Amino acid sequence: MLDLLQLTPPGWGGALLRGALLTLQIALLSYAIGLALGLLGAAAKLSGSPVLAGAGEVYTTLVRAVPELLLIILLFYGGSTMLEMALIALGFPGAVQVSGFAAAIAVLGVVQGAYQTEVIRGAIEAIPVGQIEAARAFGMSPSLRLRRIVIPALLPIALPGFANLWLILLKDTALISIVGISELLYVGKQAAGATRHYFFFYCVVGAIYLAMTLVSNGAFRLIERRVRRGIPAA
Amino acid sequence: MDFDWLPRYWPLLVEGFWRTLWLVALSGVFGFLLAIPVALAQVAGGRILAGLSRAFTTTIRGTPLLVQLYLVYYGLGSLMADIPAIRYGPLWPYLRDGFWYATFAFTISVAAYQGEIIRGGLLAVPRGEIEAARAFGMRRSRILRRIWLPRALQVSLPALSGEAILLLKSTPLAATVTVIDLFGAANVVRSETFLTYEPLLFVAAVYVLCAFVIAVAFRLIERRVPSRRGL
Amino acid sequence: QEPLKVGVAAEPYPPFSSVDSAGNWSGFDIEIGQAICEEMGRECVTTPVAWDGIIPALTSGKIDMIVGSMSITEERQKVIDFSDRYYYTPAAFVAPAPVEVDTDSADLGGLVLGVQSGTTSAAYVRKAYPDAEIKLYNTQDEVNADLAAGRIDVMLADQAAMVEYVKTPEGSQFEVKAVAPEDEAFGEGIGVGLRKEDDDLQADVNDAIAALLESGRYDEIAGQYFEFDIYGGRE
Amino acid sequence: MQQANETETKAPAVAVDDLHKSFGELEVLKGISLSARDGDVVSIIGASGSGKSTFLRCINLLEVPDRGRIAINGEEIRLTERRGEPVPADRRQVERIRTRLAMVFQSFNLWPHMTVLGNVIEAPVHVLGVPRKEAVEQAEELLGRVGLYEKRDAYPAFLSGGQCQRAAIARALAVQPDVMLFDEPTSALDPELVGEVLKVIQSLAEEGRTMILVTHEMAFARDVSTHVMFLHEGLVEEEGAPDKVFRQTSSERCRAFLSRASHPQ
Amino acid sequence: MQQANETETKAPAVAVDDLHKSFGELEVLKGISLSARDGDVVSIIGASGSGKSTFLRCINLLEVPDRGRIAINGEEIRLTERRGEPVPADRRQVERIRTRLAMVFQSFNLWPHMTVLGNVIEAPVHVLGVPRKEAVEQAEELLGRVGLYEKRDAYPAFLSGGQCQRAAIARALAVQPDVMLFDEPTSALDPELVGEVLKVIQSLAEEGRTMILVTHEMAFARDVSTHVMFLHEGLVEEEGAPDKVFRQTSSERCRAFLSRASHPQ
Ligand SMILES: Nc1ncnc2c1ncn2[C@@H]1O[C@H](COP(=O)(O)OP(=O)(O)OP(=O)(O)O)[C@@H](O)[C@H]1O
Ligand SMILES: Nc1ncnc2c1ncn2[C@@H]1O[C@H](COP(=O)(O)OP(=O)(O)OP(=O)(O)O)[C@@H](O)[C@H]1O
Ligand SMILES: [Mg+2]
Ligand SMILES: [Mg+2]
Repeated sequence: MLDLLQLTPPGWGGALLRGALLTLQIALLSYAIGLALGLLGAAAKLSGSPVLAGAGEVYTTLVRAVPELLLIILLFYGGSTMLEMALIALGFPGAVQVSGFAAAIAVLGVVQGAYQTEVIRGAIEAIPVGQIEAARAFGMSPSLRLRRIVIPALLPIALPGFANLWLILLKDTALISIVGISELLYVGKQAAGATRHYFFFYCVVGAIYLAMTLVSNGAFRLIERRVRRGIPAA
Repeated sequence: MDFDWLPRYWPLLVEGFWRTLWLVALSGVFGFLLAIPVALAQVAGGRILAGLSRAFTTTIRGTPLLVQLYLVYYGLGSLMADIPAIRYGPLWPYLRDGFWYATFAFTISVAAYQGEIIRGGLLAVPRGEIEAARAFGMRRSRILRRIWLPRALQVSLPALSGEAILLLKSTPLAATVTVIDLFGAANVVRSETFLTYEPLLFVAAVYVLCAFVIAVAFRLIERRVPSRRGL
Repeated sequence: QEPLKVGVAAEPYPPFSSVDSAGNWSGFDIEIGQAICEEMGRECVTTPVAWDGIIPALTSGKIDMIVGSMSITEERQKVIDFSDRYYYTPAAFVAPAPVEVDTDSADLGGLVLGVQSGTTSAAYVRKAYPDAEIKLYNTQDEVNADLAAGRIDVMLADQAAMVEYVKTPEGSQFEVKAVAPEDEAFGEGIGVGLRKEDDDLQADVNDAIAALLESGRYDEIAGQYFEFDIYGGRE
Repeated sequence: MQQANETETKAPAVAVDDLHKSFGELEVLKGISLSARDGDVVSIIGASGSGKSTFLRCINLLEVPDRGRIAINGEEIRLTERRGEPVPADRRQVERIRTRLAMVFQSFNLWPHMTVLGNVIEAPVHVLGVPRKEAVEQAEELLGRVGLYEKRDAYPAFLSGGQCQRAAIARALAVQPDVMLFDEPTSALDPELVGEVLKVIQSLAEEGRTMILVTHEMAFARDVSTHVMFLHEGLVEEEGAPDKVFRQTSSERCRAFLSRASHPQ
Repeated sequence: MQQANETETKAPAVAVDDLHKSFGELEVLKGISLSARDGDVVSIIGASGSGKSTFLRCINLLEVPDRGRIAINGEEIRLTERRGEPVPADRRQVERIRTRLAMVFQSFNLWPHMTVLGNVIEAPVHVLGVPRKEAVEQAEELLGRVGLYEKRDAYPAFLSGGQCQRAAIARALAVQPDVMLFDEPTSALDPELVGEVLKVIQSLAEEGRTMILVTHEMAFARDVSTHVMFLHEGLVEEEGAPDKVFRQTSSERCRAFLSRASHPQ
């Protein structure tokens, strides 16, 4: 059975590894987008301005609630049509293609951002308000405050949430197979379907995900240890 | 936009909706109840308990829910079918039903993800507050119930609301084990009518409503304790 | 001219389509698709698309035709056009040898029936057996697995695939109990899916299918995969 | 109380013997002993960082001492070692003993998810099993005494520093402990309130309760205590009746410390 | 500074006029004015909850006053209203002005993710742009002055109360502000250290810096200040030179407050 995993065809090892790599790429890119959006979202929600907070609320509720699959289909299929129509209306005829890769990253990133917003907001609210007041009292600007005080202080609280979201994202990349991207689970399903060894390939795919998880867990533990260095355990 | 199919498929959609609700409610509640000991074991348990709990959360969070469902249903479930005592026993009508396998898999998954968040919340409670409870001679279980856990949950609530919505949205995976939830019902509509967007938009609307209810419920719990905040 | 993008379901469906680890597609659908293209004198690339998104992929122009064992049904025709059929198989009920299947009662005699979701078989049983307990699966292999595990009592699937299945070691304990009657749910057979506005292409594809049948190329290809006449209904 | 029958003389309320405690390399307590009987008020004074809080926290085992004995009402707290760390041998014993102690923390440590009233009734209701209604009545009476009745439904985050400290004092008084441990209970209070707290402490002492308090206000220590202890670098440099310590100490260091104390006056 | 050329007399370092502030129903400040020139040391005394911290926090806009004017070195902080809430009109202006102020908080508010040294150099390096090396040198010198040099690499969670307070003082001194706001800067300090802080404050006043400090230690207020202000229920009940307030006040309430203050001695 193991020769099914040979790196060169007819073995599926190489295809699976390529799939895993693609999964990692997409996950990393959308995670970065998500983090940035999450910070912005949390800042908007906590800004005190009802307009910004309302926008943040709509963003988190709507985007978290709508199934990613629908978003991807809408953006990938509907989005390109609309873009095309818009361009034609503006006098730029010619086909526009939304690349599946870009659509996938955009959608996953935007969705991530919504979840990150709530994780970050929760963590910021858990920071004792005095620490932030102290920063303000020294004349720190909001961006400096964010960089030097808020982010370091929210990390210990937010890290488990960040780790969860990362792991969920890693596996959510599977959703984008609908736009024809051969990520890991997609390749695994193909291998299973083609060879009829469903069980075997599902276990292999599970093991690859687990391996990626173990590595990221290790990284997250290291970061956690570092950001908690000033905090005694309860 | 064409919604002519709606009356025809209404019963199927309603049935799917209830199944989604039950899945979310059962696995949400039991998963949460399991998540607490999972988190505690890592924060306050001995080495062995902490290690076990960590292995549990890593494995569950580290493998796709789809794969877990598949292994539980087609692996474990099929094994049981090979044992005549079970196959022809009184419990078989339940054991052959994918719903319970799905509930089981979702519960475990919730326990792992929420456990991780609660772990973070427990660690975020300032030590002094727990010391004050200790100084009054509170039992460990009581400190946990009255001080530590309420504070940890307070910190974790926004992240937990996200997990609850994620749970809601992961129920379609139950289709893997023949459970047709709301999304599955919409997929039936999709495959029978070949409408691409409308059924999805319909479920999306329902999901938005549910997510809104969840978000509001969490907000209300959060607001029970006023806090001063800044940025 | 731009090469045509021929869409196939990304989920393998042997023997109609399957993929090897290098990403090369093969199978009856694939070969027919290539043959049609050759016949039309056009260059083609096989483009796998998730079954879920295959129709929007066609309508939004990501692919130009679907050669993916797609049944010609009224519902689909509201959205896309089809060529003439290029094969036709009825659906068949399969159950363990001792099980009696009463295909005439609305609840199937209390049997639990399994079927792959999104297929014409699924549409048919939901209509024909409104009172029966029906379980929907993502793939046919899962239906097979659950039939073996005893969690369903009977399944309905494409006859062509089922005839092959009961010959395999795993399928040996089952037998084909009955063939489903003709029904509009099954449509008029399997055709090539095309955009509504591509009328010229539709005509070319129809000509190509006719030419393949005429020249015997069709039977050559079908012979590699099936022992019976997959085109069906030929005198 | 039981021990009273067994021994001729009643055991001291708090007896600490040769307490040692280090944090890593830093040896904070280098052998401290203390004995306080019912009704005693022991003040601990000393420079910042000399180990006063650590000593107080050792008495109710919030810090587990590396070496030494602690007995409350004659009952010795059993300690043991696990993986090189000192730990209490019997958690239940520690919990039981702590119900007879109460502590006011230097940083208050109020529970932010409860109102002031909630903070005060928490231990009576959930540790001692006092009926809620009774606990609330008693708590309101206490809050009135520290001038915080109006703020009973406020959450700690919205209180001033002195109000937090008074809430913490009320919380400690509410459990009617045999022994009270006060860590700078008047640091955030204005002079009027300091006088009030002084009165409370004196009335508690008259009821026979034992008090151990850390303070930087020498006048307060002199007025309130029956015994004063001057800590210096983890050792007891001087101790005795307030008069002795404040007027006729033989310790050079103690004299220097006290002379600075009276300098601004 | 620029304004100095424009007007004949130099503008006061801090000028507060008719400050009002409410929290919900509770009116905490009911119209408070204050004017302090370079080198002035203004002590604010008053009962717990009388609004001292709130007043101090209003000066650097941590609380935005509902009504009233605040000017630092003659530059008035522009306030406006948004949705019924008072807010600063120009965030940049507030930030710029804050760089010339420094504050020691009643609850210290050290940043727990930085060491003591990190806390002290944070603002100089990241707000004022002092080169890191220079900032460290200066910080170490300051930490030495408050007796915390040894603890420079410790995290705040592992410090004693007094050590935290000294770290907070050093952190405020490090930005070399024109105006210092001290909220009970000596509450957790032993008498020796109180004397040290007093010396520091006096030397800063001699350098021409302005200090506004809230304190409960009357002796400290008397010794250190050029001006004393007694707050009572959100109003200035009495103010003036220390001698006047402490010896010959005409206010009944002030006299009562001060008499309690000296009671324990
Ligand atoms: N954020 C807030 N929300 C509501 N009420 C507040 C808030 N901050 C302070 N208060 C209330 O305002 C009043 C004045 O508080 P402030 O902190 O100014 O008192 P203070 O004079 O500094 O007292 P102390 O000497 O105890 O520190 C108090 O009654 C307090 O409860
Ligand atoms: N958890 C800890 N880890 C490491 N060092 C600590 C810890 N707690 C206290 N220390 C150190 O132990 C010494 C004594 O601290 P302690 O809190 O007992 O002082 P203190 O006498 O109460 O001082 P203060 O009057 O300033 O409150 C200090 O140098 C402090 O830095
Ligand atoms: Mg202390
Ligand atoms: Mg104050």
